Amino acid sequence: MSASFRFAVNVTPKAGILDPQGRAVEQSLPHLGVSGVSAIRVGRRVELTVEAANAAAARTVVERLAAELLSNPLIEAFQVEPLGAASSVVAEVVR
Amino acid sequence: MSASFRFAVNVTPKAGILDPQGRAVEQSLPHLGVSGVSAIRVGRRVELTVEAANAAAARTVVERLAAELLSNPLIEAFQVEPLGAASSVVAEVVR
Amino acid sequence: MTAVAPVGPPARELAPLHHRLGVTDVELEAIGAKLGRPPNDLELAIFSVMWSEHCSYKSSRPLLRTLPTGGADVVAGPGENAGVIAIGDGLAVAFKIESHNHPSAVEPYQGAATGVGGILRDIFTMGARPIAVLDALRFGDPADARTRHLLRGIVAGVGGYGNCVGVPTVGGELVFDPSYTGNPLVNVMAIGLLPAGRLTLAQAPGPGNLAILFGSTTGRDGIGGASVLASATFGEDDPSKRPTVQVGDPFAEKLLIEASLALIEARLVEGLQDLGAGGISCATSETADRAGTGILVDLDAIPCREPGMAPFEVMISESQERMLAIVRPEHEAAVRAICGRWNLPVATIGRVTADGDITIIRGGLDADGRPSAGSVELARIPAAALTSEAIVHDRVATPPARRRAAPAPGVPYEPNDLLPERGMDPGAILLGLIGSPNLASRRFVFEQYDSTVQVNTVVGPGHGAAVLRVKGTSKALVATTDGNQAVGAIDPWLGAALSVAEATRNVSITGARPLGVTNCLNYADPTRPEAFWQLKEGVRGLADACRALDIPVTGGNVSLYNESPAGAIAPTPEIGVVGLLDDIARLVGPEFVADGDTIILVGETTPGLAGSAYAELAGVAPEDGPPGLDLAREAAVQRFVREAIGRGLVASAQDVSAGGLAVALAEGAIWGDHGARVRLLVNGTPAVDLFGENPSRLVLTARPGDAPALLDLAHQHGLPAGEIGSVGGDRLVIELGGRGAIGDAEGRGTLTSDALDVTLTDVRHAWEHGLERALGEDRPRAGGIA
Amino acid sequence: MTRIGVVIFPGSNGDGDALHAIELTGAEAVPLWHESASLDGVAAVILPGGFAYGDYLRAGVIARFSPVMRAVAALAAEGGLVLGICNGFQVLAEAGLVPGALLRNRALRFLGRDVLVAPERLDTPFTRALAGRAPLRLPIAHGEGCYYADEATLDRLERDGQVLFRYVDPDGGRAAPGDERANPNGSLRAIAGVLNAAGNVAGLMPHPERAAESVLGYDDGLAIIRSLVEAAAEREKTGAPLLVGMPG
Ligand SMILES: Nc1ncnc2c1ncn2[C@@H]1O[C@H](COP(=O)(O)OP(=O)(O)O)[C@@H](O)[C@H]1O
Ligand SMILES: [Mg+2]
Repeated sequence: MSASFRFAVNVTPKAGILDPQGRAVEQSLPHLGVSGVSAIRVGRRVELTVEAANAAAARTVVERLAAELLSNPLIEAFQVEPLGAASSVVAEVVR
Repeated sequence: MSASFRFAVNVTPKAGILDPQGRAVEQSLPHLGVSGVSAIRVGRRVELTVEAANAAAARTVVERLAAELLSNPLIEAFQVEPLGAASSVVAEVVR
Repeated sequence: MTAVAPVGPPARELAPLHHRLGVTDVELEAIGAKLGRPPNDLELAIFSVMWSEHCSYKSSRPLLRTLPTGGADVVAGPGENAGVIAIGDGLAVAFKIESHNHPSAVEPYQGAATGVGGILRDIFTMGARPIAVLDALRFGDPADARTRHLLRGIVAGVGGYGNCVGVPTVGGELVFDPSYTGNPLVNVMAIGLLPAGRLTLAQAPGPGNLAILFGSTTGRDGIGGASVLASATFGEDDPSKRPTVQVGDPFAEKLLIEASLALIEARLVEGLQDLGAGGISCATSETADRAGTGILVDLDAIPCREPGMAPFEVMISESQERMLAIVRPEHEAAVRAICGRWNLPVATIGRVTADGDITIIRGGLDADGRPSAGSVELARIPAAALTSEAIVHDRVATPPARRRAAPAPGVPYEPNDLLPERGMDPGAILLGLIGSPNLASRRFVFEQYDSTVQVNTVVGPGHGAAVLRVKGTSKALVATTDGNQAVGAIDPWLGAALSVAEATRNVSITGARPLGVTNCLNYADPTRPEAFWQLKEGVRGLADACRALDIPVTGGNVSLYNESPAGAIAPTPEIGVVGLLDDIARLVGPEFVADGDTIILVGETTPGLAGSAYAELAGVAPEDGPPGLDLAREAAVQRFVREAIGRGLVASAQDVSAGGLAVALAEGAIWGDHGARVRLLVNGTPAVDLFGENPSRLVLTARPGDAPALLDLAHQHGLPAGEIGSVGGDRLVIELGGRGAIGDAEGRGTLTSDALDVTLTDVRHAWEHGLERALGEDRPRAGGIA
Repeated sequence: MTRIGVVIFPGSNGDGDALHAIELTGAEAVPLWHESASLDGVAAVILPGGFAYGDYLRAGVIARFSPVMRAVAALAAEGGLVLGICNGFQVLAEAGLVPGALLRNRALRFLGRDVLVAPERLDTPFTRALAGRAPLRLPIAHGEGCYYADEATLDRLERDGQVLFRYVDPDGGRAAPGDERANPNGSLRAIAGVLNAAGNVAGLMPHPERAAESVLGYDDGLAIIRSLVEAAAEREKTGAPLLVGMPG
């Protein structure tokens, strides 16, 4: 028997790595009349559904994907976030 | 008096919008020997620090940035996630 | 098998469904007449898309019939996905231009990206491998934040798609004009090359053959792109669930190109059609109608991206990166294998039939390709009713009340004291002009494009027409796009004719022979008599110019309703031309080549500054008009320059166009890194001689020893021509002599300077930085990352 | 005739150009399909430019998992020659076959233009035919070409002679930090190409295969391809693993 688990993997540039996107956003803030916003880092968020026997098994798959595919350890850090089955945005079927 | 609040903005392709990245990642999984993973959606994650009088005021700023600058409302949905000051991965300040 | 079933619950709104779908009462009646009964809702939805302006050309079709389309080498002309012309060596070139104006106004990146994707499909559908893209872009004021946002997104979108699929973007246009505020124009031209015998047509012959859909799956995106369906609430669905924006997937397109060409190469398809506006409805009805057949479509067989899509959604979805192939049953396995190799979803969605109808069922086909027992017929429409026999409207054309006629060529000019150049330093005007957003270097834009992939680019974007060598031959293709909204706004006939003259001239001055014209007719709301008059005049100008220059129109596209709350666009027929240079070793460029070369001006300077870049910068006298165009003269100029280049008499060749003679000389100097010293005899006003844009003029340079022969040849062609100076030094100096320059003007107490004198460094600086400065890209910029 | 392979990933678009350039050197060009586990006995492999798998997620990352990459890694391990150009460089970096990573261009825009580069060494299989040619004019066409490695790695690369090419200014000097004209993607230490530690695998952001015919306006790049072909032919003749002597 198996069940579906939904996760997000958040990938962010590592400390010290140049983040030109973050800087570009920061530079555009004055044009928007926004102040007091800083330390902007732009990364990736990947949401996915895993079919597995249990939550722990599912998480193992996600951790592996995150480490090997979704992030590059030289430049990026990642963090896995369980979303539960309820997430509606993602329940569509993609063939 | 003001304080610092850290947030993440998670931006994902809207339901029904084609997500070519998610599809390509999904197609590559067999090469990794991974199965049982589906409904992959690839989005953006932006982390930022806001200086504001209180958490509610800070959130207002983030919501506005998310809607006007960080996402494209025609094709993307966003969600604001308070990170608090404790979040370690994101607490770095890179200028 | 049951009878036609109603689709969806009855509408709740008061307005009848057909109105909400943008179908008029007259059109509804015509639909009923075609069907012999009232349409059901699904049929009505299909008609609404297929009878939209975009798919049916219901306003423009009678006009397009007046265009000259014949030519000895034309292999395919209008009516096919792209024009095709034989170029010898067993090869043919396919090319077409298309607009994506409205989608780009809504979502600039994706709108432009999917525009590139769409025009590329038109090319490889014919069996041609796409080898180049040109993008003609038009915007409002570059200082405007909205313009900058649109430009940034559109340029990134063109690049994002073209770069990824590996087709170089080698040319195009970038024009700023207030009339495009709120309604930018994104016209993209694509060129492909095919072995002459491999031409593939978009047809569905052979009842019993399979209709196979391959490429991306069908989603809810883009529904409404071809009609007002998006804004109409249709049936019970929540329309907000249907994104009107289509997202392009250039990676999928790249796979689609390779798979489609592999299918054609293996001779596995009887016909091939890309899916664009109108989606499956359009692809099935057009291919069937062309072959005089019908197609039976099983909705259940169509791979959908989302569950629960309504039949109308599936039938009119404009999901990108899809193709329809017509395949003999015995080839099905081989077709599936090729699609599988490229990892593309593939599905047999129906059969070609002999009944001439597009029939849509649900419930599957049996082994013989007939509807299975228990299947339901949802719609049945004669294919011809959707395409070749679609409704045509007889629109009313009325010229605007006050309209100034263009002066005829050769009309004597009266010097006009109201012209504002009096008292200005012409050198400063030149720097202003050449650094202006419409004339400055476009490098900021084209650097975002891959212009060298495929290793054919001999001349990429930046200096005149693009030149692509044809591998395995000594030949080259030369391509350009041109439009002229400034004159078109004053005289739409002249604007169109000038655009054809300039585009073909830009090809001829490389030494190449123009092969054919493709055109994108960007106009306003055709139900307004004045806008329809502009369209009618534009098509007349296009036809007249093509006839005079003896060049066929091989295809094009019509984009109407280009209006925004800020107003209608200036009429903008965008002209794309492809030419053939037989010997690439004979290619001539616009840049000055060597110190000491003689500079020759061919043609005659005539008055009329209205519509010029100078007029935009300096203003223009109210009674002035645009310059005249003598098409016979234009043809002679082009014949002459091709012959001169063919004889090896020309070192560099540039035409006089935007910015006039001074800008043409400055460009030759900047690009060649050689200055020049020129002396002009001014008869009327210096502004006309320096900055006037009257057509049919060339600036040629030649080795001093070749100059006499070149002048002789010009005279043999009946063309005025004379030496005006020589190449050399590190300045551009244009001395002004004659009555108009000093005598009369000084006599009247004005301060006209008697020479234009600028350093090459200054003029190059102005040219190189003007665009970035105008767009604010020389500073940290505003704008998101979305 | 020496056979040089060019890998075709889904989304590669420089494969044809690389095959064409190899043919210009007189060698035999062999297309290699990404799903193939064998390299068909070729003497050297080029990973071409393009957008393998659309460059979705991160440039080069998905392609790295293709079956053919196992064979490429095996060839590299036994001293065979591998050259990654542009997207091919990104694939090699993602696969860990060359050091470092390629980040988005600092301007956050795709950039297609000509650059000047100079080889740091002329004694490698990729630069041996370049004597007297520096600086070379080559086109770039990429959105993610900013070479990155941490400081310690950069120091080590310089010490061990693993920097293959650098962006240079018109005078031939290394592009100064912040000189966007000379070093358009903002690569650290102006690095345009690197070698692996053994010296038999190279990654290069500019496109030598597009600068291989005078009719297109330049041919400096052909000398890089010719270097590879000559070195591969030599290796075939001697049968020995070709490892250049790295200094230090
Ligand atoms: N302005 C025009 N001049 C000549 N032919 C045109 C023009 N506009 C459209 N056509 C022709 O009409 C046919 C239909 O055009 P279009 O709907 O844009 O084709 P597609 O569906 O392949 O994109 C094409 O063959 C096209 O070349
Ligand atoms: Mg088409």
